[in-house]
Amino acid sequence: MMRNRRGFLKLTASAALTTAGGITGFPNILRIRSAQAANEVPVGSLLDRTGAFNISGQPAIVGTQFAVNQINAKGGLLGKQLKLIEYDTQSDIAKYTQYAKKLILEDEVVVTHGGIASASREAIRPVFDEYKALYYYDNLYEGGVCDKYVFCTGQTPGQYMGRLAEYALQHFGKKCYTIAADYNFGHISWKWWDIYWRNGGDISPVPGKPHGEHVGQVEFIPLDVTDFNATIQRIQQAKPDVIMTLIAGAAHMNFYRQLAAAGLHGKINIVSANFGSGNEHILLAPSEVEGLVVCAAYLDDLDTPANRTFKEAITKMVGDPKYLVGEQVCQKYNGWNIWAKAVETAGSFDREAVTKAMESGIAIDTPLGRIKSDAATHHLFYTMHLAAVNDKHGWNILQTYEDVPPSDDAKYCDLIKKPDQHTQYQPD
Amino acid sequence: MPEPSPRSILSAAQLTKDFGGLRAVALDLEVAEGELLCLIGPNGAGKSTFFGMLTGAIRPTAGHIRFRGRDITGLDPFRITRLGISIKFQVPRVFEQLSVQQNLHLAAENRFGFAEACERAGHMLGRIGLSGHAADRAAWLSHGQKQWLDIGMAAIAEPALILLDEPTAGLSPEEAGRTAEFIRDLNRQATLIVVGHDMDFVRRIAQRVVVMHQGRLFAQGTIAEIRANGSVRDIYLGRGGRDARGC
Amino acid sequence: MINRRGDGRVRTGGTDRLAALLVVVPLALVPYGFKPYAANALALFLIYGLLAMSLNLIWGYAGMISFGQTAFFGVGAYAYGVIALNTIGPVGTTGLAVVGGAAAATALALVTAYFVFYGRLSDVYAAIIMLVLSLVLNTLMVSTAGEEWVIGVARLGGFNGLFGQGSTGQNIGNFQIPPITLQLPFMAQPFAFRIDRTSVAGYYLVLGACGTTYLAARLVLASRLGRIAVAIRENEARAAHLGYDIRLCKLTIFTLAGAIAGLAGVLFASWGRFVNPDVFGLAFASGVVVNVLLGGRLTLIGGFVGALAVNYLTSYLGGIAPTASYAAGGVLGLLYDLLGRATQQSALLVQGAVLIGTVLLLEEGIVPPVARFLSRRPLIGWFFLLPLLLVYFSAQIACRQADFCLY
Amino acid sequence: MIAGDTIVIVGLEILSAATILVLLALGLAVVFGMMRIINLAHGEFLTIGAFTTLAAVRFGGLPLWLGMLLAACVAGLIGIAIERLVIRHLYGRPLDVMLATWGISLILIGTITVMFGPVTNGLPYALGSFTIGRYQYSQYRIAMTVVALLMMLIVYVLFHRTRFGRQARATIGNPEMAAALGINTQRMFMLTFGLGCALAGAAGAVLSPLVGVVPTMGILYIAQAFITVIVGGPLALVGTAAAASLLGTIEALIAHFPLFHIATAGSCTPTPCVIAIGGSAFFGQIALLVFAVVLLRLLPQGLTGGSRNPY
Repeated sequence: MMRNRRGFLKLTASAALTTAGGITGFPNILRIRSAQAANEVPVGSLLDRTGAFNISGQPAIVGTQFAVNQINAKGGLLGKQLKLIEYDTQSDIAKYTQYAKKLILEDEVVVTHGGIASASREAIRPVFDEYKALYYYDNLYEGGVCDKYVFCTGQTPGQYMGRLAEYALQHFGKKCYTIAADYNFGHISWKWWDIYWRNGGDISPVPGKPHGEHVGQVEFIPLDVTDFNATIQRIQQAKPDVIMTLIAGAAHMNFYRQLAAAGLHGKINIVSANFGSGNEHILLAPSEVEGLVVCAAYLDDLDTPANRTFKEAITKMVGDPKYLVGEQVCQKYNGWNIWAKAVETAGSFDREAVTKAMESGIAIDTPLGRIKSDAATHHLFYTMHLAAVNDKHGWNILQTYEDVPPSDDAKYCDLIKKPDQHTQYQPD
Repeated sequence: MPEPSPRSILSAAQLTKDFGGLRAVALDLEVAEGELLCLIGPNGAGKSTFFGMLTGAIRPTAGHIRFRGRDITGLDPFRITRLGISIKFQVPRVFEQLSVQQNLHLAAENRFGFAEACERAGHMLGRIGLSGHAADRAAWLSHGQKQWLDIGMAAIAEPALILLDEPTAGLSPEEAGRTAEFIRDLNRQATLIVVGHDMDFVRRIAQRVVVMHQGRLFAQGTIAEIRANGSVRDIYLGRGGRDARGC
Repeated sequence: MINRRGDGRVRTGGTDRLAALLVVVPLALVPYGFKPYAANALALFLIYGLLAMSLNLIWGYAGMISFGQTAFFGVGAYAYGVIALNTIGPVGTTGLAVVGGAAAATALALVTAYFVFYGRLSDVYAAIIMLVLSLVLNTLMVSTAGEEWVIGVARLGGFNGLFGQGSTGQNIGNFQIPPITLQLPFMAQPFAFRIDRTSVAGYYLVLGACGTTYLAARLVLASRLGRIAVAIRENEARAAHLGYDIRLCKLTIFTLAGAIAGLAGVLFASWGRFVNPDVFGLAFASGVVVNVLLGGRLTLIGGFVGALAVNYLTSYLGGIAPTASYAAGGVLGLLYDLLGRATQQSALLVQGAVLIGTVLLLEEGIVPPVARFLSRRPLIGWFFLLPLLLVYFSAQIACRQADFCLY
Repeated sequence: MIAGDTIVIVGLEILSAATILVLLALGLAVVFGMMRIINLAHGEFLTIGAFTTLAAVRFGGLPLWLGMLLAACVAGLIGIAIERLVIRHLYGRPLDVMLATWGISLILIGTITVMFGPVTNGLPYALGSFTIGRYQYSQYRIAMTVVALLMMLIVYVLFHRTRFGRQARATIGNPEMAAALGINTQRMFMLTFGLGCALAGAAGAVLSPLVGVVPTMGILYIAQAFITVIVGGPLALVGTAAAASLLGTIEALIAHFPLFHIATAGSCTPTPCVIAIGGSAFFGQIALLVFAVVLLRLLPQGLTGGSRNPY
């Protein structure tokens, strides 16, 4: 049928194309072709703008857009402007996989940054491995990812637990009660915390060093639990010197609030792995969390010139002087910048070249201090800040440590000796 | 074809149904093979509840139902139907989205299988006078036609006992007349229990009439005897004490 | 619930062929006309469509609604993953896993169906019970992050999803779920069905699976079982009084549907090479119902159409970058700001609007009206829509394959 | 050996768990239990209540209790608006209602996010705490129980001691008849739905000082609410109360005491791997769901299924 009509059809073709382009459920050719303009290079970002994870997703998007805008404003990379292609993964794991494939197979991006929850990272890691594409995961997480095609620029347990354990043992006591989120972040972090706590802040026992012990049983809290009543009673039963919280999201709000409501604030000391990354110190009253100690990479109270200018620029872009520049923003910013540095060092966008550059141990100065890439683990050396919540929704910085190594990952992962790895490790 | 004979086909012994303290039915009844029994009584006399129990739709509180000597009390509806009791409900229940032919076919297929069900459906279409509507959707039929279709569906599987709950409800006199003929015709093959309201319809078909009142067997006999019975008239005029619903 | 107008069998012979062409031609040509991603996304949407069809089957034809088809989908996916991870090494193929996945889902469906139908639960309760089942599985799987949750080399992995672990318990993400890998008679060695730059076999596998299942379902519905199912939908009590064993029939159909959902789950796990508890989640569960209602609950194809529409919409919305998300001060600035934030939420807002719109304005869903149109005006279908599609795709293919583009 | 104060505390935990279930379910019981409408947006009305309280206290500077009252009103009004705009077109189409309300919930989540942003908010906790033996316990949780009881009392009075109540029950029992009796049935449905939403709003308000207030918080509660209502059965009040206390007891007990342990494969430190059944929030929830399903197998119509009049 088509053959006899071809002549006639050719005429109507263009009209048909546009209509059909509209009605059929596939990207229109026009869009695809315009994607690669001469002096542009596409880069991808997968973050949750909507849905349950948008709490972290939206600041992450701010950080991403700020970083890319800044790079482009400085004239781009290797003379090319970055064309940021963002997808809203809508807190839906299947969408992560789908968009990851789209970025690689259709938009043909040179790098992808993104992923919030560990689950989203694990969902797309297989895709990047399958298509041998470059992927940056810029979040604090439970550590252990060891993948030739993946760089994790967030800090890992080895970096935020060791010093925290030392401090807690010194100032609070040795009996610790731990609550952890009942998913991988919680479970794996707990294993690391167990190691660092029992070894008094080191990854392996050090003779003569004070070491902590656990009271009660570690408690894993399902993600959707909002009522911590039973937990609080169990804690009182166990009478710990210090509570370690490895929880996530709204659980922070609920737990400290209900703990305080039970009149326990100030009676039991609290240390936390990730408190503050959701600006909980602003949302919770000092009467609820004052004195809580963390060891964080970025704190918006960091009083360095770099951070001051950074915060100014961000608040200016967002158009809200009271905007809270939190860890998410800075992490994404750093992640993009260290990639940019790698691209410049390599003089190419090619994955292998960039990987080599990253593995040459490049370093950049960031609002939170110096960060330096670690060849063996594809993680970063961090500048960490030990800090306590003060009485005006801010932080008292107690101590700053530079070039803290990802010692936990280093224990299992060496991508130089054994490059062909695409996995995640956890302590035994 | 079962010949009319004194042999009992259905017997209900102290069959009782209570709804939250209210006794809806308490009945003993024998039905002989091949007879055409009419069940009458004022609203709420318990006729429909009785039917419900016969077909397994309602579980009796106490008592037993025997069908051809077999105890069928509390069996699932489909099992009772498979034993040879079929019912047409007071309000016609047909498959409105299916064609008339499909309705009948469904009713026959379970017993006779696909092919035979087709021809029997065709035959039944003629008997209920809907040959012209074979392909129409049941929803489009008039009320009377639905009544006939429903009766046809009850009869097509050649059950031994057919229960008809007010087959003439909402029919015009001449429609009622045709229905009466059809029912007498059915009675040649099967035993029938018919719940009726209007007396002259009952007169046209009934051999034996049973009057129910407040769930009990109030009186029985030939239509003539019943008409002669004064107290029956009383209960119809509501002089027979409280109605079983108690409101 | 029964729609009083359409009877679910609106399409007639000639139109059937036309409709089939209109559906099959584009589906078959997509991989040649577009970049591999199109085939990838379409495969996913088809898988969702298959899941939706399992609901169409029990809902549209037997009148029983289940909000928990995702339970069978998820179990299928997990079962495939676990078996495949354990067998791909020694055996080299995942045939066993495919069967096992579907079987697991079927078994669960059978048990659930017995429990629901022989327990005489009323419709609404039954529907919600299914949802609860799905949610229980969700809670359960989320909390399997610990290292004690291991089956062979398959690490259930809680929220992070199913992975194969290494020889030691430390190496927890050692390898991921393999794609469906089969050794068919005419093949030299086992062949992995993937969808990427080099091969689109995976897409045709999904397409084939969907087509076959669809035809199989059509056959079932044309059989005695199908006719009884419709009778049940129309008037359950009457059907029972015609001597049909309602519960047995419901049980059978429901189990079949469970098997289909399980198959969809298998394909899903093989498509993303990943599965995590989200497949049991509330959002995903209600998504299935939405697909069916949007497409049309009384037609088998409805679920596919709905799934394609909804997922294309949400994927598209996810692609638009927020306009004016950061604005200057002032009232106008505030408005801009609101607008910007609204665009950020568009994925939610638009989806919600579509749902309400469908329910209020499009009671039957998309398919029945379209089908009626086609059967009333077949010429338009034959001489406009079909040629249009053919032209569009031939142009696309010319452009992709021979780089001969009209513009 | 369990000490006395532990027993008291567990008792309080049970009370608190039951209270929360009542709060979550009461509004739904009115809507689902009486109008047979599956309102998937129920959770979002909790959210609305929580955010209204938040706004009232944070920005309006109102006292907490006033904020909560306001929350109930706002939620109720929004509920009425939605009933007028959407739901009233869908009576007699329960599944379409479900779909529509799901769409509504998406839109509400979106709108709330647009207005308040995605961040977690919260109110500083009210009231202090008291001591029982080795334990301290929050007074606010006791107050919550009181409020819950109060809400149930209000519902009872509304439906059994007022003209509105009689008319509403008549309408829900038999719309045609009610209409024939000159009752404005449309209005009755509208008000009943509004009441349900108001109750949900109040519940959200009461929970807001205790939990993080997020636009997506409603999703966390919807399942529990439905379970409670279904287990409760047709009697909105008695059913909810009974189901809540039953399920609350189960959840709290299982959450507090480990039942037994199962050893599994896999390499653990310290070996061997064991899964403790019970003694954690997770098993509290699982127990709740499983128990509900089993109970429905035995009583398909729920706890109060036997009773004949559904109010």
